Amino acid sequence: MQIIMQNIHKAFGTNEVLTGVDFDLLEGEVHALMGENGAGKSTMMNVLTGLHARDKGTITIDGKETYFKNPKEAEQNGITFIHQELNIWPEMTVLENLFIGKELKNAFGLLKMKEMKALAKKQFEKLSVSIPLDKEAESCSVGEQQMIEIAKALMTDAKVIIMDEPTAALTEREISKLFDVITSLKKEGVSIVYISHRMEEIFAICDRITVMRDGKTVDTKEIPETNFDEVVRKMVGRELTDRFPKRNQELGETVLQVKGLTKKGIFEDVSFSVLEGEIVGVSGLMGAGRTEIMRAIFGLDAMDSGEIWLEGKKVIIKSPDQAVKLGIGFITEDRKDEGLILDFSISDNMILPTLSSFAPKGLINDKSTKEFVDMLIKRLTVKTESPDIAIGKLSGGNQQKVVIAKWIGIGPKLLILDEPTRGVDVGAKREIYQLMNELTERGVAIIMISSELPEILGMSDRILVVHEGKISGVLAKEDATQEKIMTLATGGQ
Amino acid sequence: MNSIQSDSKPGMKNMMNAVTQKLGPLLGLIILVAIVSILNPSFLEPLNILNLLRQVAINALIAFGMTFVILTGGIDLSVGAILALSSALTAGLIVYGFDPIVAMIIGCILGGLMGMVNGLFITKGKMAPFIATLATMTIFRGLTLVYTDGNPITILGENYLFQLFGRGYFLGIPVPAITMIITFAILYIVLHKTPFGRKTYAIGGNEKAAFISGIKVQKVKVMIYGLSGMLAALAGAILTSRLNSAQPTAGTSYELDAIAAVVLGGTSLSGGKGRIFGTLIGALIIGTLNNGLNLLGVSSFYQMVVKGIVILIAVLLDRKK
Amino acid sequence: MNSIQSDSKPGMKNMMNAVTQKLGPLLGLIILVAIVSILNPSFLEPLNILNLLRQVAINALIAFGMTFVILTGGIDLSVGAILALSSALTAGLIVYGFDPIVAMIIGCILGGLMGMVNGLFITKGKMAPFIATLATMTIFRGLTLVYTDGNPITILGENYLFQLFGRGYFLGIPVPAITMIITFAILYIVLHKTPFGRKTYAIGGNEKAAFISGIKVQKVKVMIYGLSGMLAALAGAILTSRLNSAQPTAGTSYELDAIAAVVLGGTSLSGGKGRIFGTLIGALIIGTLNNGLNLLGVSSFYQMVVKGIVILIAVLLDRKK
Amino acid sequence: KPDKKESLKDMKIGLSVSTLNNPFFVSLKDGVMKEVKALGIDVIVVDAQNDSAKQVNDVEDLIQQGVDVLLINPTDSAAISTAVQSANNIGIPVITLDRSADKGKVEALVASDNIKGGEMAANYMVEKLGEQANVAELEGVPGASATRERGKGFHNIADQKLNVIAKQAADFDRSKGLTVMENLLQANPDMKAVFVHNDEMALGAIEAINSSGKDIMVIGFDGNEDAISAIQAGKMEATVAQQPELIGKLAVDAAKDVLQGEKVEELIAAPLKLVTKDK
Ligand SMILES: Nc1ncnc2c1ncn2[C@@H]1O[C@H](COP(=O)(O)OP(=O)(O)OP(=O)(O)O)[C@@H](O)[C@H]1O
Ligand SMILES: Nc1ncnc2c1ncn2[C@@H]1O[C@H](COP(=O)(O)OP(=O)(O)OP(=O)(O)O)[C@@H](O)[C@H]1O
Ligand SMILES: O[C@@H]1[C@H](O)[C@H](O)CO[C@H]1O
Ligand SMILES: [Mg+2]
Ligand SMILES: [Mg+2]
Repeated sequence: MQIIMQNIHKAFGTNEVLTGVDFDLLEGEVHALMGENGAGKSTMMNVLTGLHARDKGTITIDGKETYFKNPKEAEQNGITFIHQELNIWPEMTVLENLFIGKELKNAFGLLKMKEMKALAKKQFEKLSVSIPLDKEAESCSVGEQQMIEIAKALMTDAKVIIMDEPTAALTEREISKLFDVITSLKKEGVSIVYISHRMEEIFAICDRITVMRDGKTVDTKEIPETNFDEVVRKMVGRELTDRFPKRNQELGETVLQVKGLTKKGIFEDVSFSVLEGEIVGVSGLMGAGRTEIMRAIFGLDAMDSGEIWLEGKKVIIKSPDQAVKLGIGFITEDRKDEGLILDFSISDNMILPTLSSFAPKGLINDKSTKEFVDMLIKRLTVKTESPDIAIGKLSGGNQQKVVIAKWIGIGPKLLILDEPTRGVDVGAKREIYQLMNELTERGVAIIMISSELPEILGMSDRILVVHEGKISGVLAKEDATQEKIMTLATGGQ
Repeated sequence: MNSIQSDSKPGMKNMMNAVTQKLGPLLGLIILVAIVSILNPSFLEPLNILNLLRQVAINALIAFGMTFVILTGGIDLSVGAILALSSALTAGLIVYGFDPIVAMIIGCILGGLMGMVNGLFITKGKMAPFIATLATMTIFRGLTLVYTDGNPITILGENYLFQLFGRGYFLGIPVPAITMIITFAILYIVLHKTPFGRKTYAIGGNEKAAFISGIKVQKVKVMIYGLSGMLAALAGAILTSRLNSAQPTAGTSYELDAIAAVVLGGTSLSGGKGRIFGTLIGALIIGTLNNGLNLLGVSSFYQMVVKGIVILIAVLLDRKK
Repeated sequence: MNSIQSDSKPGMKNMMNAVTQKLGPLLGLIILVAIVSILNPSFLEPLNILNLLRQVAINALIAFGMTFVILTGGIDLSVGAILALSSALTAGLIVYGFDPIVAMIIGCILGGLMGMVNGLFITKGKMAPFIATLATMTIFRGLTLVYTDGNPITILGENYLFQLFGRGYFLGIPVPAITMIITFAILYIVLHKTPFGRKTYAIGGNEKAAFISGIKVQKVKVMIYGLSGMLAALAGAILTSRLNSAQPTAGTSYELDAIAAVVLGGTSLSGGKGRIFGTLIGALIIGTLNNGLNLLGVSSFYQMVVKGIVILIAVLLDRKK
Repeated sequence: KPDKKESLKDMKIGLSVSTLNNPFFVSLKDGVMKEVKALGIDVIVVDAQNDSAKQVNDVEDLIQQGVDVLLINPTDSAAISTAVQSANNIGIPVITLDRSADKGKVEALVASDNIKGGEMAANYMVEKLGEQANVAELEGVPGASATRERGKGFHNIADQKLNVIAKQAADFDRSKGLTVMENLLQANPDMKAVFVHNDEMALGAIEAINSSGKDIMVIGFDGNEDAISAIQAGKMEATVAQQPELIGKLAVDAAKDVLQGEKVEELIAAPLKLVTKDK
């Protein structure tokens, strides 16, 4: 199948998101679509598949102008979209999820369970996925859920598959499995639109690349004819120097020390410490238990045993408000679900953990609030016209900066960052790294969970590797390599 | 990788959960029946059980429709008013000279249409189900009163089939109970064995994703509210036959009993999770309470207190499992 | 990047939205008042306006509490029953010999405690607010009937202050209206100017995020349900004084009127979005409807239909803006 | 304060009814309407839908419209007092129908004697079944004055001469009458008769008794059309018939007299009569 999209325009109300995008897809190619957060990549694909109607422009499929009315119609015509946000029903089984909206039924209108099971099994085998079909989707890890989505898409006999950040939640292993699948799909003549913020992947798997900026196409090139720096320059519109900014490392006293943290079946005997000004990276496979450990430290989940020491004093943290009082901040991995109140303004989100300090006499002081918020917006270079704009309107990277700002506001001793750059574009990523560095220079201790090995290697002073809920190794910055981390993460084979 | 290892345990846990989810309400019912029959053995007499089934039928039918609605994450406060309006219209048709059975069928269709009106406000009008059906509840009730001028409609004649429908027996079983069981069987299949049922769950679980997955969310919702209205009208037909008249105030606050039955049956008010079998059990629990407390001579004031407490306990236990 | 470009215009749109959000319900009220007073000029007579304010006070007070509850994404169906129970207990204390004002204060505290019981079931018991308060509604109503034995409690004596509270005038304004306005002023400040108010919105906007930000979600919720209960009891005290008796069936279905007022005022049932000023307007709209339709001699049956339609239209317009 | 009205043409009556969801009150209203039409008087009707608080508001709204006289059918005798007092304050005369007002000045109460009606039912049972027969009672809306008074009258006699083995509330509602009766039958197989506080409930109870195949004497209250035909068909034993239309008519007549400055009786009783198959 061959698709040509020309001069596509799309506005949401007065917000002009696409202002003349050109994009074309050849049969059997893997075409990367890159651009900063909010550049309009997802919107472009939503226009193609009929979720949004275009305002202007033409779409030609195999030489014929074609406009789909809804995603279902697109799918029936061989175009499948694996969305950036997972479309998973947590309470349904894996099998039910696989067939939602396209169940097989017999002449009486009843479900054909056997056939559906057999089909699902076959598909899972192809992907070498081994999730039981009657498992509830909510007890699957994010990575498993992503694989379910991919399997679902592959079952439609698609001729075009759009993958919107498919690897954001996948481990290296799962990613390499996905790449195998992509390669074999390509051989069958299937075309793939591949949207990702991970540069390595683009160069590893794609044939061509289109870069978008501010709702326009900047350039389309064959992959061998371009390089990392050029792509970044085109995306950001300016030169971006080193990817991981340098920092003067100066470590101080121990801020956090945990001993023997245990929660049955999730993690066991976890002990480590973090120093003033130190960034401790936490690596591991999907579902290794990294998030769970941090949630327990922050008082979000109960644990069975273990001690937490903060600045040499033993503390008991039973709920987040206690953690906040002790000067701990937690930037969760799911920004929209746990980090932000999307309808709230930037300002209201930022002051949330420090509310009472703005109301010494009971009433919130608008002036001091404004000063505080303006200061944070400036310091974190949040791109917004006004602090009173609803945060849901900002791009992903800017949203993430507001989450960080919120925690900087409490004057933290310890910041826990769980996948701080997930789904964030290169430009914003670098600014977040810069910010982490500034914080450590002021003596803040940082724990950073990340599934991106380059990030772990580039940013951490020390690296903890978690395997099945246990710390399987600690690596100093100097000794760490991708291979060593992967070995520890998979249990040391 | 990891998935393989972590399976064995969650698998077991899942199964246990599934068992308690399925059996939790049933267990509650059994305990309740045991208590009542120890205190008053006449509860278990076949005649009383049949009695109870007949009494339960009306609430159960409404609650079946409510189950679909709640599974989509909605709520339908208008069922009691739809029951009354469709019942009044049915009776009006009978008085006008229609064959009672034909009138009943028309009544059910009208009930279905009223439900679809709800569905349209909720989907096309993007209104919260609570407020849309609160408004139509008031409107339908008002229309009933306007139509009947506040008086019951009587003189429904002596049509045998019509009288059978609410009062009769078939093979010794009250006809309303049979209607309830047949309806249950059909809806069980619809909910658990057809794409329509899957879509119902999918909408409740994640509406946006359902839409993106090509489910015609609006159409399905309108049909579900229509189903709810139609079942309320069916319940109304039973009531009309039983009372041999259409009462303008019939069905007042039936929506609350139906919702209670659904929730007692383990269906979550936030949608996407639950089973219609549970609703049947939930309706039986409420019926047993009403019937049992009466048999035990508990004053109606204390009955309210006991019913409230039972709902609290049942839901709390359900949370803990 | 993108945000800068797109801001200027949405900024305007935001402002427009904010204006219609603030003025939408008010506009609705003005139109309604205009229509009614054209049809019957006596509506605008000062005496009738004062009359209307007094009539609105009870619903408005309950609706203020309901606003907080709904802003957190919850609902409180038990307010009518709390009103009745606290009113009965207050009357009981007066009959027992307590000073009526002291009894009233105790009644409000008891109402607050009943509300906190709701809050505990919802937070500690992890129950859906709808079902928890549905159960306590039944329980509180049952307890009222048990306590009063179904009879109104009368002979509340001739305490001047107590009688003033529901029936009196202060500077020519009915005391219930004054109570309503003072309460409104206090709650307005609490909701819009204090951390507590911000937390209320935050919980409704995203409960998980609020919790992770260190807000004591459970504590805030329990306080909010307590507030709702206390305001219901305060409304109950006014009613007790107005009716010079505690009626066991008082407050039946008041929860629905209160919810309607909140929604008419533009507060979203899904929480996090809305304003207490809107609720005041919403209560006035309902009050104007009740009073106006009476003045226009519309029969009570048609009144129900009209009220339902007005709610539908108002909410639909609100959606479209 | 309204002036004394010579001509009926300028007279405006306000009628506040407790509820129009019950045929009894609909007849009562109809009685009022017929009489005002005959006399050429203007009338405004409001319906409190059984809510005492709404009724107080309704009465205020009537006063606002400048009615010359108020006919009030209270939802509750205690709760209506303040409304009566506010009418008194402005000088608008009040007449209550069917139920009394505890406080305030009322020109007249037009009603049946509910206590006496309860007694009539009990006496009839004693007469038919002999002393100490097992009987049950289906009560109306808890707390309503009709419930209280009918119960009181019934027990005045029954507590001595009958054996009341069960009582339950069925809220004056036909469908509740049906289910509550079913349960009472199950719990009390040896019941001989039941006194039901109104005909609506009695008609529900009859359906329950019919399907149980038992033979139980049902005595209702009100004298509804449906009930009378049930009695004629032999499905129901008797009813204590009230005359709601007459109550309405008598109230209008009294109102007219009051406005024309004539004296009226404080208690105007609408006669009750026991209706059975024979009479
Ligand atoms: N349904 C919508 N209504 C209003 N605005 C929208 C809608 N969908 C997207 N937008 C806006 O359109 C812009 C482009 O969004 P889009 O999701 O296409 O970006 P993207 O390039 O996919 O970014 P990311 O890398 O963060 O996924 C953003 O400013 C976003 O806020
Ligand atoms: N809601 C849940 N229900 C059941 N099991 C869960 C749930 N959440 C997490 N788990 C399980 O707990 C374990 C640890 O998960 P956790 O999210 O802490 O892993 P992680 O290392 O942070 O990985 P990720 O990269 O996915 O965040 C996994 O086995 C996961 O499947
Ligand atoms: O007298 C009336 C009727 O009996 C009616 O059925 C119920 O309310 C009473 O007050
Ligand atoms: Mg995107
Ligand atoms: Mg994690």
